[in-house]
Amino acid sequence: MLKEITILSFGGQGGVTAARILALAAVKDDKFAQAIPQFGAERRGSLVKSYLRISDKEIRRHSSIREADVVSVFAEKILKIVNLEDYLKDGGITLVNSEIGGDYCINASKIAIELNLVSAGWPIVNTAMAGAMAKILDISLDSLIKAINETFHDKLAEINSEAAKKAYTEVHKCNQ
Amino acid sequence: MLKEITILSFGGQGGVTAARILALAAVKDDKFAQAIPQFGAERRGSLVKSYLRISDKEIRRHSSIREADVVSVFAEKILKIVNLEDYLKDGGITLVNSEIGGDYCINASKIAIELNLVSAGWPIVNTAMAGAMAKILDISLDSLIKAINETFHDKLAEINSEAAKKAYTEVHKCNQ
Amino acid sequence: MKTIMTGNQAVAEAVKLSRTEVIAAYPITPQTVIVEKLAEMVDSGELDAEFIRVESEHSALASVYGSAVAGKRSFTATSSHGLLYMYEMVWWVANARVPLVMAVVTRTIGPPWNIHTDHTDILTMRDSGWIISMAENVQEAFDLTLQGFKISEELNLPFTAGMDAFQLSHTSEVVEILDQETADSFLPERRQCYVFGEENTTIGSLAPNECTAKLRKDTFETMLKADKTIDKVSKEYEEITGRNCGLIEEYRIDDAEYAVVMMGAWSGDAKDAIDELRKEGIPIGLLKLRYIRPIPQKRIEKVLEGREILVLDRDCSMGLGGIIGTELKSFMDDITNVIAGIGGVDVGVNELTKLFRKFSEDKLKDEVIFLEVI
Amino acid sequence: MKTIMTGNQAVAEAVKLSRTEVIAAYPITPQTVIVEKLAEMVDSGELDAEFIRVESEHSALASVYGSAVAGKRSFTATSSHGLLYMYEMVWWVANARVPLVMAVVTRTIGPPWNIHTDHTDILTMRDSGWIISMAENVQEAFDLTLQGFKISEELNLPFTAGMDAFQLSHTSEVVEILDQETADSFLPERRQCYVFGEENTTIGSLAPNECTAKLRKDTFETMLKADKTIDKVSKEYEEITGRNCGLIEEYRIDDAEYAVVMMGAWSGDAKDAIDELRKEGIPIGLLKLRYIRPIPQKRIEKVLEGREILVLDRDCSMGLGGIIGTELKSFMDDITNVIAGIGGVDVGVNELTKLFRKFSEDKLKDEVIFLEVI
Amino acid sequence: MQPIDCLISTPDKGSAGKTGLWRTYKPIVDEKKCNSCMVCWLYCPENVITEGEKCIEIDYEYCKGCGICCEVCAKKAIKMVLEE
Amino acid sequence: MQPIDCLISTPDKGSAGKTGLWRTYKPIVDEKKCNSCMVCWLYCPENVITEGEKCIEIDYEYCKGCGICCEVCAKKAIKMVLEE
Amino acid sequence: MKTIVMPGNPSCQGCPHAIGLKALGLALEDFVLVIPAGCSTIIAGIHPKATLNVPVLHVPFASAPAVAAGISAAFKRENKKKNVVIWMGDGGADIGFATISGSAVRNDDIIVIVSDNEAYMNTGIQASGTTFWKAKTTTSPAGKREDRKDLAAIMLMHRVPYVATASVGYMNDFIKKLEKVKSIKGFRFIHLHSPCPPGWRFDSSKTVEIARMAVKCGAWILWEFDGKFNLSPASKPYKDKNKRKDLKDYLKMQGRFKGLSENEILEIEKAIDKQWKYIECFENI
Amino acid sequence: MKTIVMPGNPSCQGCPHAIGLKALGLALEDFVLVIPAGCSTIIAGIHPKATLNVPVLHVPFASAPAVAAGISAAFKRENKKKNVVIWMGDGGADIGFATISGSAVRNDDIIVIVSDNEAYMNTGIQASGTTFWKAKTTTSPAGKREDRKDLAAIMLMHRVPYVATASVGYMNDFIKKLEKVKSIKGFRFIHLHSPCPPGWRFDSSKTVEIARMAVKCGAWILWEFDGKFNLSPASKPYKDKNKRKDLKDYLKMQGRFKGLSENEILEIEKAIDKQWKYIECFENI
Ligand SMILES: Cc1ncc(C[n+]2csc(CCOP(=O)(O)OP(=O)(O)O)c2C)c(N)n1
Ligand SMILES: Cc1ncc(C[n+]2csc(CCOP(=O)(O)OP(=O)(O)O)c2C)c(N)n1
Ligand code: SF4
Ligand code: SF4
Ligand code: SF4
Ligand code: SF4
Repeated sequence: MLKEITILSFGGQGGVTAARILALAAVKDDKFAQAIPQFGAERRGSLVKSYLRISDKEIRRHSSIREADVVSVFAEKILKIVNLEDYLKDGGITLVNSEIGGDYCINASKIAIELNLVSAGWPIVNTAMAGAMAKILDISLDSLIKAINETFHDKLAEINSEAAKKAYTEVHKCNQ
Repeated sequence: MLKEITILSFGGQGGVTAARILALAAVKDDKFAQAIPQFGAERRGSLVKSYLRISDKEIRRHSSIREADVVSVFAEKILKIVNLEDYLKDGGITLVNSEIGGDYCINASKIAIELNLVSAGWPIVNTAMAGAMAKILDISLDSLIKAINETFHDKLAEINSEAAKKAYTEVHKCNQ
Repeated sequence: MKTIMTGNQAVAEAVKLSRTEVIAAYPITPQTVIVEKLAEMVDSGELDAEFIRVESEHSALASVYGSAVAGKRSFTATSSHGLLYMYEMVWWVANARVPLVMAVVTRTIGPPWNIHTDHTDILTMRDSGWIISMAENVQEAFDLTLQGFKISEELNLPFTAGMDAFQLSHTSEVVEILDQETADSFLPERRQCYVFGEENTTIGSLAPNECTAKLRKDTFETMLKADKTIDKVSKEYEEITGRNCGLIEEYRIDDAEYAVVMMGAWSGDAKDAIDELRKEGIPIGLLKLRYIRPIPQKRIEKVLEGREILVLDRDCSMGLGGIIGTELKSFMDDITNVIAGIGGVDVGVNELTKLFRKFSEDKLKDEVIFLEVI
Repeated sequence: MKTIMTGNQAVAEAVKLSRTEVIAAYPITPQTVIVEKLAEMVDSGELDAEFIRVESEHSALASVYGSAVAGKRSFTATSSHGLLYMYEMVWWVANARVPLVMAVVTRTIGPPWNIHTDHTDILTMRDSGWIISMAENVQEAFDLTLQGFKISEELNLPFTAGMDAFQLSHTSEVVEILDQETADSFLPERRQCYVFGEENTTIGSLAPNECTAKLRKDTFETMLKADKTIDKVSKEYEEITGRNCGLIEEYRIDDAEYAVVMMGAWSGDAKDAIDELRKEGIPIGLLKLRYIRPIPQKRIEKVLEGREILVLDRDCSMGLGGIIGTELKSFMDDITNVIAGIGGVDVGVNELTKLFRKFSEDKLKDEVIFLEVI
Repeated sequence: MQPIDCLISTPDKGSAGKTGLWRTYKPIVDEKKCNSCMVCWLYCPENVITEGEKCIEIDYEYCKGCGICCEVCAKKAIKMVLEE
Repeated sequence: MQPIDCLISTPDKGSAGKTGLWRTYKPIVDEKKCNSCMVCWLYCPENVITEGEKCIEIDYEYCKGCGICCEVCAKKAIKMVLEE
Repeated sequence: MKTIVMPGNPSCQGCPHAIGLKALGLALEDFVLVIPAGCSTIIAGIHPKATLNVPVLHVPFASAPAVAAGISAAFKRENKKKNVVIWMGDGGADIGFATISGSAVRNDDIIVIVSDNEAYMNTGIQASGTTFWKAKTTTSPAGKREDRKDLAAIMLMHRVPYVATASVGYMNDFIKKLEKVKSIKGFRFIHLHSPCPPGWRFDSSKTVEIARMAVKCGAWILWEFDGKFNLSPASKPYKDKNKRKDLKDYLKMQGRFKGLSENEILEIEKAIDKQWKYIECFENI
Repeated sequence: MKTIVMPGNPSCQGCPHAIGLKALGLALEDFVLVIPAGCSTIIAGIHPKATLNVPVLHVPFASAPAVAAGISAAFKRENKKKNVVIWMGDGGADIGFATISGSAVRNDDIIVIVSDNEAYMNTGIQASGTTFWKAKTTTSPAGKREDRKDLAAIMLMHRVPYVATASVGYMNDFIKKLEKVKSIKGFRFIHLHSPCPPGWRFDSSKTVEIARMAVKCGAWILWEFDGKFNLSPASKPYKDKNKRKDLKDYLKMQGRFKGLSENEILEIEKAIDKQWKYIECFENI
């Protein structure tokens, strides 16, 4: 079964990395996976879409995802500028970096700031969001941690694993 | 009737200009004409082939002349390095800048030196040779002089006309 | 005025008569004389224009892109390696829909270094949206350059006037030059679809993908309809000069069983060869392409219908065939395609007569044939 | 080793495994990561090679031309404007018969500025004598790059590994990377037909026209026979890896009434679309081109024979048609040619399903169709 | 719209959207400290600072929160506070 | 010959043919004046001067007659005379 | 006075180009802009909106001075007094250096501004000719080994009417230079120092501070040649090496210099001293 | 000592390139030559014969330093000690200036020789950046108006290990410089003055004389920078303007200066004086 996920983030938040880490984790779970960054030419700070596909069969398509099974939103503010339904399949679900809002939510910014995952003023929420998404997408925490450890090194790997773990356990259904 | 003429000269002798002047003169005689320089990439001093076509009909072809009706040789020395027959049609005729040799001959170098048509040590024999060729090719002296006057200016036009005239009258059959 | 002139000189004359305002070019054999001639005209005041002595071909086309986009009639010229060196600008100018004229003197690409004609260089432009013409003789080089400005400005597409190295560029031939008044009556004031510098707008910004697609589609369709514009302009020109410079020329093809298709200077030799063969009673004729873009498919099909076809290419696409041959095959069947004259190898009346005779004897197999020499 | 990797990373890996000795490249989105990755590998000692940080693409290809002609396995990579900027060198390297490998990440040519995929850029190389391949996915980008060195060195022709901007270059996918030992067993020591610097000879001198013609003919014929070399090399590779990377790929075409021909990353979407339509009972299949040069005419003809044919081009030749479409039409009849996805316009499974369905309902007219969006 | 219009863009605010959304920190002006010397105006990369009645004003719809104004202000009249 | 050999040239005299034919003037050495200082050898563009038994020798098969040797010779040992 | 930069454009937070571009509107009156590929391509806005309220022409990477020469020729035909201004990055000056040099030699009537963020930022921080000594970029991951290309000095040797350096940290100086330059005829060149937050890895609020620091530690020298060579007032004090701020402080502020050894810092210091030596020599021109 | 130039090659009579090329063989030991488009393309011989008895690679016009960098990298892989030498014209230095500059910035291990005949001769005497003030060429029929590009000074500002000027009129000086240069590592640049008989319009016997005259009237200055800047002995006397030969004599010898007005000659003189002023300033580096 092919699952298609769209990540909405601001540049610098690490949406692309999150997709990549999750794809790698899925592979470690013996699935096929694909992470596509939708690069606009915008500079840092603007809205970035990243796509993630996970399947038990080879993934052959390379186009962008227009209607996702899951939309993952890396900043609450994004909700103000986009209409999530435009990105979502009927019956698709949303995950938002927030205390409230979305079908699922997780305060990834808080996790990031607590762990001092901040760069140029931005909390880097990618691993926390990845943790939350892994849970929703049935990716094993174990594989996710491995993927994070292959992506980051030393101290950074540790903190990011920490962030992912935290989010993995803390992500919850939202009742808006 | 199409007449095809090949001029063999050393770079700097003015073979290309001679062909052009003759073509212009032929046009003034109400004929069609074409002058093609066969530029090799050689620098000054090496053998240059120039082609001249004269006809009473439009000349459409643009290839080089392989077997000419007339071969005009600008320096006697050229005879040492080429076999004129390679350039000549059966029954074609030759004109050589020399006292002897060729079907026709003219001492164009002498004329040039006499008139001080010398550049960087070389006698510039183009107009003298043009004069001789005009005679052979049935181009009117009048048109030739006009053509020379359109090609050169002032004093230079005068001397070159002089050279042409001289050669026009002096060119003669050779008895080798 | 009837005189003799080389192709390079004739092109320079046409540029002058077009009241070109900005010229930028970089020398390369065999195009150099065009540049020199124009530099001289500007220097002497014979031509009231700016001459920009650039340091490369990329800059040559870039400079006239600048002057043309800012509203001035502009011209450049190049050849072979020069064309390849400005290749990025070739695409840019077409995509920007800026009218201007460039002469391309066709020359072989190295290595080995070789300054003689073949058509592979100019054909590298064929996808890009340039109008591409190719002269048979000096007169056509003159005529096409002059018409080029009008066609380019009506279509908002850049225009190339192609001619063979040496065979035209350096060959002095009889040519009839317009006087300035006649030229003026033919060529109106410059127009173009937008002019840079007049408004506070930005030209060429990053745009959504659909914008690019829309623009390309428009160019594609403009090119498809460009035959009409060329018909119109060449008719206007014919009215003034009596000379037709339309998309194609037919030579003794009406009753021909065998048809040869080719372009450029050697078409003249082909005509002589055809006359030879006609004398022998062989029913052969020529379809000369004066334009490669637009390529008037319908018209070509109509002319060639029911005849045996030989396309003679002085160019090649490695591993596929002659470029013109391939393009014609894409809309017609049973074409024999011969590649010859590559690297400037001399192909004259004799060789063509031989080749055409073989063709008329059905001795050329229906395939691509690459000849080192004929 | 199975992992995930972007196309750019995979190419860099292949270059490393090929024991490339000299790399020169200039950054351009979307190729940049290849350059960065290789710079990093060289800097860290992971790859024992020289990295030349050139100041332009013309110099990038010039530098690897220098190192390759002097006997070293060499690599560069570029895209779009970069490819156009090095265009002179593209021809030079092919005419010089120097084996080397270049990755081309296909990207739209401006203006407007646009960094997304279409295939017009890489197709500007098609006449020049380069072997041109085009990957469908990251795995193929890896496989083709690695095989490229072997093919190039056997044929003495430069090799391009093409892949779509972003869709492959930046997409992380599952890919199987060879270990060094296996790579070594596949790829022998470099060989080439001449090496510069060993003898007191001069390479590329001005030569008589016939020399150029002879050389071009040889390249033409080498390209015509190149399919055999690619067959051989891809078979050797298959024996080691189990993966076939031959000239073409057939997908559900055996019993297809309708056949689609295309190349590049969207072929994957086409496969999914075909599966959809097959479910509906529509007998449709795909012929994917992995190579554009050489183009295996006979094989394509054989596969497509008797089927309705749609060639889908992500590129165009202005005023003529899709480039692949035109080439196929030159040796086959009754082809419908659709141009789409220009400027990176997103074309996915849905759009292709729609288009293919229309095709199978015979609702596409037998002409060239230029679609802004599907 | 003519296809050619795709080549032409017109000056307008928000070519990158509402860039105020990019902010992590928000510049807050202290009217008491600001003497309208306009140094911040000179250096603000986004050009969102204008001379106001009492002191400078910031267009928060587009201010990206870079913090340069805060850094260049000799009077320390601008503070960067975390966005909600 | 392989086609590829067309790309490769081998050093040899007379790549432009017998360039002695280009001469209008011919350099003639005066053995009495020449002291074999070899300055002419240094500057001869054609590289046709060698050290001979008594004085320098010129390879007339290729000497183009440029006259540089004559000009650079401090001893005025070389004269340029018009070719036959 | 016109600030040509529209709010809400795609530049990064704290972008030096955006600061520098503002100076153009403030100093020049009637002008058009030519922009080759680079961050500024994007900063200039995404269709259909434009960022800059002047005529702007996007052009290929290496082509800007040649295109500008053409525009300038076109304006000359109409006696238009508009200044043709190029705004390019240091990358554009690498690939396009023949074009710049050719234009300088022709003495084209244009203004060339190289806004130098010391790397190719638009493609993601690759080393350029002007990349600072030892700076880490993606193509110099262990730090740049080569010398820093002194663009302005090289242009000075082209003997054009005007060459200057400037800095986004000294807007008034930059504006003054632009004001002077606008009425000079011929080829005018300004090398603008433009610290880039993501590229140099510092916080977006520090752009101006870092630019000033570069001047204060002598790493960036402000000068002007308008027939006569002069150190600009802001740089004058630092001719005296003792007055310069500690180079280390400048380096420490930037991620790209992380992990420099003492030795490497010393090497940089020497390179800077050498640069000053050249300046001294220019003062005699 | 090896003279690499074979008799009977296609150079013009009195060709300066042919003289200059001889020096290479006499001074260098193990080397290869890279030649971009120009007269030397032809001088190097027409297939199947070659003029130069070393490995020679013909390359596109603008590409030489980049190709040489690649060759040098290849040699480095094998620890070959061969020098990679570029022999190019001033035209190659125009179109290829970005390539030269880029190579200098990388400090590629190559020797670049620009044999400057002050115009594009191979295509028939068009003006180049280095064309002498007021010289008539086919693209400057009324005499060149622009300044003469001082290539060597510009390369000096690239701060490479070695920059020098030389002249075919001073073969021993040129050979000495080459001998020094061959064991230096990195980017080395020699700007060689090469008077061309047909291009400058003088008799083929005068090549050397005119080259010397250029030095003696101060129009061409011989110098060397190998870490330290030095006037070469042959040019030293002419620092003193009074010692210089009359510029007019130099100009009069050449057809390209025919018809110069007194005023124009004065302008040239000023330009030469200015050039010397720069030299003085370099002496302080
Ligand atoms: C011919 C060509 N090569 C490469 C590129 C890709 N490219 C676009 S911008 C850029 C770097 C720009 O760097 P710089 O000029 O320093 O400007 P910045 O982005 O740093 O402001 C590059 C390499 C291109 N557009 N064209
Ligand atoms: C890209 C390109 N543009 C133009 C040419 C044509 N071309 C060949 S040599 C030459 C001039 C060479 O001048 P220079 O480098 O000064 O050498 P010289 O001939 O004077 O020795 C030119 C313009 C070319 N070969 N390639
Ligand atoms: S934070 Fe930045 S963008 Fe906002 S007002 Fe201050 S300087 Fe301008
Ligand atoms: S005349 Fe010229 S070519 Fe002959 S020997 Fe003297 S210098 Fe050499
Ligand atoms: S990368 Fe640097 S120069 Fe480029 S837009 Fe961002 S801040 Fe500006
Ligand atoms: S034109 Fe000048 S440089 Fe060129 S080959 Fe002749 S003499 Fe030598």
